[in-house]
Amino acid sequence: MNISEPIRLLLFLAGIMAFVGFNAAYLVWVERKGAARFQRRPGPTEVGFAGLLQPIADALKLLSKQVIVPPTSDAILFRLAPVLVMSPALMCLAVIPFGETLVARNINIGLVMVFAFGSINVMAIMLGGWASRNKYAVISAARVVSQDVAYEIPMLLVVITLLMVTGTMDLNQIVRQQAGWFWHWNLFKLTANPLMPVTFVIFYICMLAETNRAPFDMAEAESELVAGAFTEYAGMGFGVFFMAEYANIVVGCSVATVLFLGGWQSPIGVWSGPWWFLLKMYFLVFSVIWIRWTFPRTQFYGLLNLSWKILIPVSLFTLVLSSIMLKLF
Amino acid sequence: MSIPSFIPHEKMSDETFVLNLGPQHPATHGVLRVKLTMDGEYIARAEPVPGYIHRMHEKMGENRTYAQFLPNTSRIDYLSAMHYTHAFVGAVERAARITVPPRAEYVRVITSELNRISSHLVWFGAFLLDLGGFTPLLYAFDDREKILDLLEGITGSRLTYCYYRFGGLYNDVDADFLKGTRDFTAYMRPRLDMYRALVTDNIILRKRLESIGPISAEMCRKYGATGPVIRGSGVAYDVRRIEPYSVYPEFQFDIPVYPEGDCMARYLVRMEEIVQSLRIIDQALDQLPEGPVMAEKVPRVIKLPPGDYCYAVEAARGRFAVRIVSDNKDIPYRVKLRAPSFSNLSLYEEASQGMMLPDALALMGSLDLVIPDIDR
Amino acid sequence: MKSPIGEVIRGFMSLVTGMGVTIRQFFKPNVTVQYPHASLKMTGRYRGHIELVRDPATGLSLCIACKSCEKACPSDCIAVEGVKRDGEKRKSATDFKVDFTKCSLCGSCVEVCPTDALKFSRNYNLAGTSREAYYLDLLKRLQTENK
Amino acid sequence: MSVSLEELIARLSRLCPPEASPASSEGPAPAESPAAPAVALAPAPAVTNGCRLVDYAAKGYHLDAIVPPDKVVEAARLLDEAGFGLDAVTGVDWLAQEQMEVVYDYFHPSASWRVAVRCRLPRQTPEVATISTVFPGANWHERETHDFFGIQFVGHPDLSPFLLPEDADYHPLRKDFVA
Repeated sequence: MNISEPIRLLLFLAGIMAFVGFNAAYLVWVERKGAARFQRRPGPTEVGFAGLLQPIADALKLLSKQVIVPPTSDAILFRLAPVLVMSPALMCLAVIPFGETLVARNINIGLVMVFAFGSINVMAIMLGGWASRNKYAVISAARVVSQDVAYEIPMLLVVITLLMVTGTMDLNQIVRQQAGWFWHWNLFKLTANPLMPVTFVIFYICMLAETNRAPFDMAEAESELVAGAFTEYAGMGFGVFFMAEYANIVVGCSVATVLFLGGWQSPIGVWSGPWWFLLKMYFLVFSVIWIRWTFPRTQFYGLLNLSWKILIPVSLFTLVLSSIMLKLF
Repeated sequence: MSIPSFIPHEKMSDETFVLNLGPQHPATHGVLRVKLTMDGEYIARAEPVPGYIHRMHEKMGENRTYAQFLPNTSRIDYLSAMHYTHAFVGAVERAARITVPPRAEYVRVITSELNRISSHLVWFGAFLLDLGGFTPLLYAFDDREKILDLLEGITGSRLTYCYYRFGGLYNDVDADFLKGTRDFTAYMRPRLDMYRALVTDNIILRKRLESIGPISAEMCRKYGATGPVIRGSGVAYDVRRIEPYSVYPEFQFDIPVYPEGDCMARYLVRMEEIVQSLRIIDQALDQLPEGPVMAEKVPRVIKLPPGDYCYAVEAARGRFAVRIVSDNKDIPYRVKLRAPSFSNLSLYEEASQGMMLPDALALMGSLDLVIPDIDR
Repeated sequence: MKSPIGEVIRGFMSLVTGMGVTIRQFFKPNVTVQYPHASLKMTGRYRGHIELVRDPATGLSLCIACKSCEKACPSDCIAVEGVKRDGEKRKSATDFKVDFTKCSLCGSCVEVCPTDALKFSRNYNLAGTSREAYYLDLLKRLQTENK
Repeated sequence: MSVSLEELIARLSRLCPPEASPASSEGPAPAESPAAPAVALAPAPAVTNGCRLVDYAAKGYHLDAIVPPDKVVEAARLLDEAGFGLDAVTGVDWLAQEQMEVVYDYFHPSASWRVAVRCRLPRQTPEVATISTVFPGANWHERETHDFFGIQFVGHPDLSPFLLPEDADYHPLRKDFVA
């Protein structure tokens, strides 16, 4: 293509922003429709065909509401938190390869970048909870931090296991390695590490925990902490947090797709392209929704115990196993 | 070293803060306020503050005739209205020495047990909601809707039935109801298997409920906690067995008892009670006699002989007792309503000490509180 | 049986079972009815607010203004007035008002009525902007029904 | 039941020695007199201390013990030892007799026995010792009874309004209460 690099980059960034915005809005619709189907209801039907305009109506409603900043809160941090929560999702998507050439900025340490920025949204939720100066919000903020610390470790251990298999941090390179039929995906590379499906499950669980999704939605936990860190937020402040949750799910599922499910590679060896990436990613997103509407919430200490007592030992084991396999073969 | 689910009171720090749970909070199912003194996420003291929807039913009872007070009884615990009406009607019948025709008694049992199932289903859904599971609520409401349709068909009302009368029933059941109830019991059993697969066996739920919120049999006795709470603590106390009323002695049913005393035990007791209620309904439908549903000699204006009269029933939440003191007028001198939720909640302060907030809410959910029942 | 690995695997399988239950429900038809577009059939004994029964012969009310309902009402929301017109054996109602804001739909009035002059209406979707909208004048409602 | 019923009656009877006329007409079967003409202003039967068996089918409880106010805690302790649980505490205002009655209902978790213990207090100074030291569950019931009747439970940890608004200084179930 003959477009100069800066313009290409700008176009891609605009595209990513649109992609994130669209996803955040319409995943709410998907979630509501999905939840409704699991519960055998029709879900939103009134605004537009099959309720398709519902997210827009909701956004307009939220925008038209007053943004209330509680007088006792830390006004600057309180306003900063919603901004901060959205940005990491955008940053991460900049390095995700949607297709072979469809990537905003392919850098050779893309994986590091994703995980570096991936944790910022947790900080934003903590800030929001802390700045609200509400007891429920502060409890939620404390929960978010300990949850994040606990789940970052097994997640990174799993990623290191994977890195041993791939040998590169370039995301596009990782996808290219998984070309061919679906048994070439990292998920099924049993010759490199027979526990590869287990690492995927651990990664998936950690992703759920990092994005504060049920059954690990300790931060929001509406039946315990009302709305947790978001209790004091009104109008679009709350709306941004809400959208960020979905944006982060998209990021998490994208990373999982790239790392384990072969990214834009076709499972049958031909017709590879971005559509495969989207298909796989949205399947993962659907499974996230599916899980949310099936399980009750875990206990807070149960969640930490799961991480420290099961996930970290298992991921350490896979790491050791992986290195032994690497040495032997 | 794992994070403890419980900190004994001696080990609490002095740096506590007060957290007002309610009167408007998603987990209190109504307007109950719990004043929590917290050490971090651990509860140092939980002090329930009821009374936000106190309506003084007992004073209303002193101001109106027995028949006029009857609609009130359905509105104390709106989820098990049948049982409450049964207790009041039973007390008046006991005092006025009215014999209820057998068909009416059988229908009372059928409707009471249907009401018990619907109440347990609401509890099941709401309890899962407390634990963060949404979907079971909708499934439970789907089933409950079938019961409400059945009961609406004969009583004309969906929640505050007011179906029993002194000496019998408001009106007879029809063939549609009998067939619908048969279909319902056949439909409900596979649904319970589904609940088992979806909820009961779920590892997350088990981890959340097992050995959480233990209540000993001794504590139940000292606080007067009854119903599924005391049965979840290993005591087979059921008013239907221990002070048999109506035609309950005619039926074969088990009293589910779990000795653990934790939230899971109370959960399992209620799920098992649904099965037993279905059993009772099936038997009652098989044995349902023909005949009138209203006693013949019921005076138009009821005047009870002087004295006091008690009548207790096993409501969905435990023992509900009515004590009427009469002074030979057509209005009661005093009506005392002994509400099970009141006693069940009174042990909360002791039972919840040292627990973490989510567990304390699981404990509160497992007590199955109906706030109007506490406040009356 | 109680090995930790076995427990983890069993726990994981219980989660998969749960997801199997919900996905089966996912493909089943809806159980809800979209209310304004469709509504359920009312049951025969539904207890709405009360309504006067029309005498098919005369088109008038059967009420004899005996005030039994007024006395039976626990909420004190019925007010009946009646006169004995010339040439008639019984009184007839001149005024029958129900304060529906106080009514608890218990149905005592319908039960005590000696002439079966009262019935329950099927009117369930009530909404109004003022309290006065629910001070129902049943005689007037009967007349408008006649027209 | 750890104590036999005869034993329980004997022990309860020791707490409430019948005062003047042990063989009063109310003694053997108080429920058997529904035809008693209610001409007197005081409709309740004349109160005599004592512990008697009553007909369950007619009254809904088995044992009726009327004890002097100072023996209430002792009765509670006795029933606690016998394995009873606290059902409810409530009051009745006998305006015509210038008395307040406190009723303690007990149930037994494994035997079919219901016991009502009651005592009469002077209406001007209704004071009785709390039994929340024996049954912690009595705490709430006594608070409620204090709310509704203004009965003072001496030794109770907290008698602030419970179901009534927190600034309530009235007692709505008293017969002379006007809203």
